Amino acid sequence: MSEKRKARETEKSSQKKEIPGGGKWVVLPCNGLDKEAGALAREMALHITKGGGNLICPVLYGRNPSRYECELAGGPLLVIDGCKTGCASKLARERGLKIARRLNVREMLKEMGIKGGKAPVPDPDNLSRLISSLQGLEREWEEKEVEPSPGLFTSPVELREFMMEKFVFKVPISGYFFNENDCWARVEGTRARLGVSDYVQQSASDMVFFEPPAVGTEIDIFDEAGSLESTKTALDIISPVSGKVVAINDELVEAPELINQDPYVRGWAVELELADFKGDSELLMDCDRYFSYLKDKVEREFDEKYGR
Amino acid sequence: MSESTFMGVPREKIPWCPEIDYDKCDFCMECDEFCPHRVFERRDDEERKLAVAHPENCVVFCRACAKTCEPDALSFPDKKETTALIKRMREEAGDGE
Amino acid sequence: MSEKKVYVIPCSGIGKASASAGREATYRVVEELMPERCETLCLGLLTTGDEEACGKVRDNIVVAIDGCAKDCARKNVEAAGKTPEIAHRVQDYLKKRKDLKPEAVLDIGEGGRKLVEVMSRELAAEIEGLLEGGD
Amino acid sequence: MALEARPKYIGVLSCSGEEEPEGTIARNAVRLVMEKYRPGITVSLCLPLYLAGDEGERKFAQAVPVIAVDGCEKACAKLSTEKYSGEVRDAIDIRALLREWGVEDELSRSHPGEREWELTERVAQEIVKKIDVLLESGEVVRRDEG
Repeated sequence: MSEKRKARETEKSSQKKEIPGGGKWVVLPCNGLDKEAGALAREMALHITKGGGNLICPVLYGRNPSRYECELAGGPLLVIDGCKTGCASKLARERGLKIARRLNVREMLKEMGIKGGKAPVPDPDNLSRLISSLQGLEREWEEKEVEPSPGLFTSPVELREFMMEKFVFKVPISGYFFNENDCWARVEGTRARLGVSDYVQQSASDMVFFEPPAVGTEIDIFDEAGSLESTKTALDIISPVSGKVVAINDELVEAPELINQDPYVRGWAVELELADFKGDSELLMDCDRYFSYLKDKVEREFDEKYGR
Repeated sequence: MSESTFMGVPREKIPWCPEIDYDKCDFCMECDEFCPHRVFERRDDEERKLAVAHPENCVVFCRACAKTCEPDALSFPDKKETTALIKRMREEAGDGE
Repeated sequence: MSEKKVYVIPCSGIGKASASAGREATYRVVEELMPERCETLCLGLLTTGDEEACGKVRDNIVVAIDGCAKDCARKNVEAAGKTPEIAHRVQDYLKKRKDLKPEAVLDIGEGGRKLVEVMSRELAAEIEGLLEGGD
Repeated sequence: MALEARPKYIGVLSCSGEEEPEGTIARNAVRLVMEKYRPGITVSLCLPLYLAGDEGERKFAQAVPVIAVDGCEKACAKLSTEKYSGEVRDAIDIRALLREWGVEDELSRSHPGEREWELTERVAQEIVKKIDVLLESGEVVRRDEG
């Protein structure tokens, strides 16, 4: 084999292993042909991938998912939606992709006090303002690899239950705090894991999607910490505590039914580094209080259901 | 326990429910179809074909219906202010018990 | 090719629309798409431990279709001494087509019927694949 | 606990009956009773869940009177209740009922039509009769009376 050819071969194989632009964002944008916000999403995607990374065409990916297998493995996924419809997010979710970061142009514009136009034509001023707001995004994913708390949340959780009709409702005995939106925080040290209660699991029925928040997001008490969709309904996980998202339950993204099978332990959704648990806890119920609160609530619901 | 309370505060004292911006709403009814708590009501015979008829049914801090709204016509009160308000009312009532 | 039968067994899912969809997809496969190879069997017979029924699932190919994560169909087949060759939940199909939610137990509605169509086709293709590749 | 004193519910358990048209009638009749004719007092039980689920289904079946609705003489609903929970309070065998009613039509298990639904309604009324016996005797009380 000639030296030249050998060199070419090595070059080829290293190219094969190293995804072009590997390590940078893989960007899946809105296809940008509906409104201005969409067109801006497309332009932003082009801008972000200019220096490396990969661009996924939503239309082609929709038709032929295997086309982008290689690119998608090459870095964290950034989804850019144009508007509320969130086609790009939905596409990612339908294909079971893990979204590392999400931008919504409509919302970004709204924060800047700009109303996007109807025509799918990007206004250059709007584009440059959006782009300058992206500073830091380049490095962001590198800082994202936060480990879920080692050693925490490993002790077994004891539950107690009450029965209504044939339905058994379970609540932990201790260590959990609830809000009246039936979401829990399991608090250990400065960390908390969040999830939804057994009651939510039973009334919403079988979970089919979990859409997590991005790692790094600052969440205030009662903010949304991800959302769920079941065979019956869609709901937000309303955080009982404030803090910064340090980990999400990847297993739950793959298998949202874990919430049905084990809502208090394996069905956790998000882990936070707590910001002010002392303050938050004033507004929360401990396990005992939630147990009696839930019992009352379930009894009322059954009464209503049968018109009494 | 009174008929309906949220965090120990009578539900009707908490101003939490969606507000419809009728300049934007296109009456697609997605929100009404979505909401299991019957907050909205359809008014087929009126010009404004959708109304927030039962604000007290709305789950405090839930904003899920807004996600279904393509024209972005639904808005909610400020969450921080609502939390502060609830806190204040609880204190006034002696920790809401 | 073996002469084994394929038993497609849905959960009985009395209380869930997704279970109704699983059952309807089963009927579509065993009665219309692959009637010469496939049959169904009452899951209840496995729960009671009926010898004849348990023997049938042990000696043949089994596809379990569950309407929720409680996996009654799969677990009852396993209790009869057989690991199903194929086991799916209706939710696995729904995850990919979330606009096709079955509506109610007695009438799964338009979306539910579309889901049944998608499920039964994919299932039939999967069974074909298994029969061709298997022996 | 909610289940002390006299029970407030009646468990109705249909056979799973996927193989037979009478099984489809059994499932649908139970559903009609639960949704339409005796809501609030009727709780449907899930047969394979006796084996596959945690204790919820079995415990409940022990705490309330159970009416087994079977499609055929194999009586899976009745037998499985006896195996996992205890005696059934009453039982229906739809195939025997249909014989009694002189029904000889070819029925569909997968596409219930007018005839199947008419028979389903009649079976539902049979279940209702058995529920009402339990209510009238005071063995079961409605929640608002208890």
